[in-house]
Amino acid sequence: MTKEVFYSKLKEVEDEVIEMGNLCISALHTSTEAFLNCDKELAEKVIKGDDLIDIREMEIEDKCIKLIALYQPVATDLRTILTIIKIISKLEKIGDCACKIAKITIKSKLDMRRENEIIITMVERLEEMLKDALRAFKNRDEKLARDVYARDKKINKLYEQLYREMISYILEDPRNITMATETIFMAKYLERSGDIIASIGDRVVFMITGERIKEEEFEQKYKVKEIKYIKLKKEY
Amino acid sequence: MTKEVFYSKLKEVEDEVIEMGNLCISALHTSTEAFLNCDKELAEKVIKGDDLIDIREMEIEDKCIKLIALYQPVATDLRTILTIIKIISKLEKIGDCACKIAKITIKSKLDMRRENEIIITMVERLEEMLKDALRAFKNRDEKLARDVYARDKKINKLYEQLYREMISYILEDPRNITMATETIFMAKYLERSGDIIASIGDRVVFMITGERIKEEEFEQKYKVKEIKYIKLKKEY
Amino acid sequence: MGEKVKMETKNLNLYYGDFHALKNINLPIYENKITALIGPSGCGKSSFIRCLNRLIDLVPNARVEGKVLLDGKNIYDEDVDVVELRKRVGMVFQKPNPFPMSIYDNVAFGPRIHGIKDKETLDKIVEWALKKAALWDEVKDNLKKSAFELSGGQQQRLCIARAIAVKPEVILLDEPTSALDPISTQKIEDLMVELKRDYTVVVVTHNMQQASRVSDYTAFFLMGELIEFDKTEKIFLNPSRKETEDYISGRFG
Amino acid sequence: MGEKVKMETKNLNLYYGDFHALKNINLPIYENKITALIGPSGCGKSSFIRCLNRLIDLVPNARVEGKVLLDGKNIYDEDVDVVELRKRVGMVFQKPNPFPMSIYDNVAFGPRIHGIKDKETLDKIVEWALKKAALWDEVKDNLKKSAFELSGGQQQRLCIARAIAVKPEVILLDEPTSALDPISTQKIEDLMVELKRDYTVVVVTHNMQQASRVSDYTAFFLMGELIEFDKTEKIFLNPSRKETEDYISGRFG
Repeated sequence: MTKEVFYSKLKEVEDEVIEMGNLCISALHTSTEAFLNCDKELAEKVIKGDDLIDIREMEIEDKCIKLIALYQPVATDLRTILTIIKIISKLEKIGDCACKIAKITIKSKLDMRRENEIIITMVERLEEMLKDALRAFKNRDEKLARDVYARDKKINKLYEQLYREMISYILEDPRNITMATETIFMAKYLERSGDIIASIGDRVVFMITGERIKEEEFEQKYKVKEIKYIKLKKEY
Repeated sequence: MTKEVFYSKLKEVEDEVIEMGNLCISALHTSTEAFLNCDKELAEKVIKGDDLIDIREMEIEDKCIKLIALYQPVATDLRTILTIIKIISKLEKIGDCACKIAKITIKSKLDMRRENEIIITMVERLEEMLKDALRAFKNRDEKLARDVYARDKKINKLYEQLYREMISYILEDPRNITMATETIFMAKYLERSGDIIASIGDRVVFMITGERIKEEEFEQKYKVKEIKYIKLKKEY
Repeated sequence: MGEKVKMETKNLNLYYGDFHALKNINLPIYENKITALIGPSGCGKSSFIRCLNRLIDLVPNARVEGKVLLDGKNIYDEDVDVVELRKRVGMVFQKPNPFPMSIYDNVAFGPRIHGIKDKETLDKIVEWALKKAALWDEVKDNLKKSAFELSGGQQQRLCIARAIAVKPEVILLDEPTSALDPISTQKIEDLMVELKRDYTVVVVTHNMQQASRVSDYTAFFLMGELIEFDKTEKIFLNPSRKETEDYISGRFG
Repeated sequence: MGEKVKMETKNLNLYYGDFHALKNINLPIYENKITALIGPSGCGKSSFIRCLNRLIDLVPNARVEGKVLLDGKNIYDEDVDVVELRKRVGMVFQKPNPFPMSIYDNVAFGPRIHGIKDKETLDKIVEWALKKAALWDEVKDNLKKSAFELSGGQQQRLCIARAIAVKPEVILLDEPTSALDPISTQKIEDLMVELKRDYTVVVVTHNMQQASRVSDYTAFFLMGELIEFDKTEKIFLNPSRKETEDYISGRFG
């Protein structure tokens, strides 16, 4: 029963994480829409919404800390809660990205942009990725979580493609500078969102197995155990 | 004695956090130096060093999880460990910023840049900020932590100043595009580092008092308790 | 803390002869909540709980000053019927103490004392109490068996059944699990959480995890003083007093 | 796990008459480490610890099969002197059980049995053992006082002093703190951590937090079987077996 209380509270928190994740999907989508349509009003909504995402993070985190302090979970239960704390801070950062995109829209002097296929593809893929990350978390689906992690590479590719396209616009006509740099900045935040979503995948794997994808990659790269910490140039 | 064992392990972890923080200071410094001098070799070192920062984060986090699972701390002890988990993930992100700056240097086709006072000022202030954040953490200095949090505004100002300067360079002579966009990108990562360091200050306050600066700000802004979660435009 | 106060002590002082065992305790006990009393040995928490149903009266040389209100009425007033009081405020002790009689008779004991003779009514009460105490399924076919044949954990649940058979309003538990293994302990903890739906529960515990897991409010006693009283989550996350922090963090001694 | 093995059971089986109480246990016990044995009541952990110094021989109908190696030598071999064995592998029980004699005589008891008569030597041993057991400062002025005048926690430390007075190599502790309050418990836990510098320690405990706090290795028993044995941090962070995870997470019962 006390254990049931714990699990029902944990379930509640998990549901709130999914909900927060959905707010982030919505924020990415809306901020991109606002950007492409130069819709400052819509962009303002994203910024208002971001405060709510931030508050959500604090609320969920407080609940997690309470669960640890009051029920002292171990093993998978503890990993789950620590994973949640990490995931919500990542979600909050996705919210920040959306917010920064919205700010670009608001500051911009442009009142229309040409349709941009790459941006649309990026944001669609990101929405899918984040939905899958949340699904992997909810269903403890290790395979899906690993898949989410792997998909980030495609987002990076899209960003590079977009970057080259924008530079070519500038070379074509310097009057494109504002449009191009804004688009690059905006896409940079999408690219960063991809990194963050990938790292959610990594975390979900950790929650399920106790091992991290990142760690595996490092081990392949370095045989971690043997590394001596080299100091960077300047000593402090 | 078992409590002493716990505290000595916690102390060890705290020392490792400081050490990891110093690696980040060094990474910011070195990546900026490499950028300004177009020194690709030095930039490569930053990227190699970043893997080590990432590994450090995982190692420290593992130790924190062990401390929670084995010693089931509550109250301040628990908050301290959870704060450490948060701080190291922030430090890791500062490492990422340095790394991204290094990548700009490596990809760049430029082999010299003109001296840039704003960049130098930014990185010096960031180094100070991060040192103070670590000191506040180590000495449980709430006042200093709040001060670190507040100083981020100045970094943001510097970034805006730089941005305007770069845009004026481009307008002056379109051949400055590469230099200017690279510099803006680079400075963007410095600006982001400032955000991250500020949030370390926020965390240290939370560790000491159990209250967050961010929360206070939200409460002033909204009277949190009364907020109803408005949904963003698109429903999922 | 907008809960309804079921009991409340007002400037409660307890003396054992010259020894000042409880110093000016002001503590509300909220209805349908679990209040945990924690603190090191000798801090006064066991003495305190014994003031709540005047069991302390049985201790030679004990002298109580101040008030203990139950639904606003001071239980130390002269017109209070102590037998009736102990029916309303029942108690379960550290070591299971079943009477040397059958399971059935243990549970029926209280109701009989309070005048219930009818076999059918008693049967119903016994079944109801054993069900509430989550013991019914394990003993329903052996109600005539001696209580001593039960395991320690079962005996403790029997004592809880016996306590609730008289339909008390408040149940006091004095370290109810300290003599039990973890599985029995968990059953008793589950039971406490279940019981608070109908009763107000006060539990003295040495086990900090138990306090954090089951209780809604926690009172920390030290050297006869109430150092801190607050919602359990506040106590375990961010206590106001350094002494509390030291105790719950295991930095005492 | 590159530690030195001090004791090791090989295909250890224990029967009480027809009842198969321990099933093919293969468990290493590492030198200068604390090994915690955990599991629900009746899982066999207390029986197991009693096989390690052949206390189990005293149980009627108990039959041991397999080997228990101490420094590689099977303690169930016919040429083993059981008195000598129990000197090397000492035991401390759940309830403090001091002998009805003075503090001094309690500690000197073992050395005297093993033939030490010289007063000065005995004095030294008593002081040394009481210091090791972190009791010296509290009793040094009252060594002639009856052991029963000590508090429960002090009695338990006295029992530990008595156990180490004969300079054993391995100390077995069977739920040494389950009868003690948190402060005494912490003293005993501190003592265990201190003792492993010189001794190999095996502790049976019901208290999962105790196992996680003090031990280096943890063995989880269930229904007479050794379900999982590993470093304590592995057991509490990422156990391999679902049964272990369920037990340490409190999802049993």
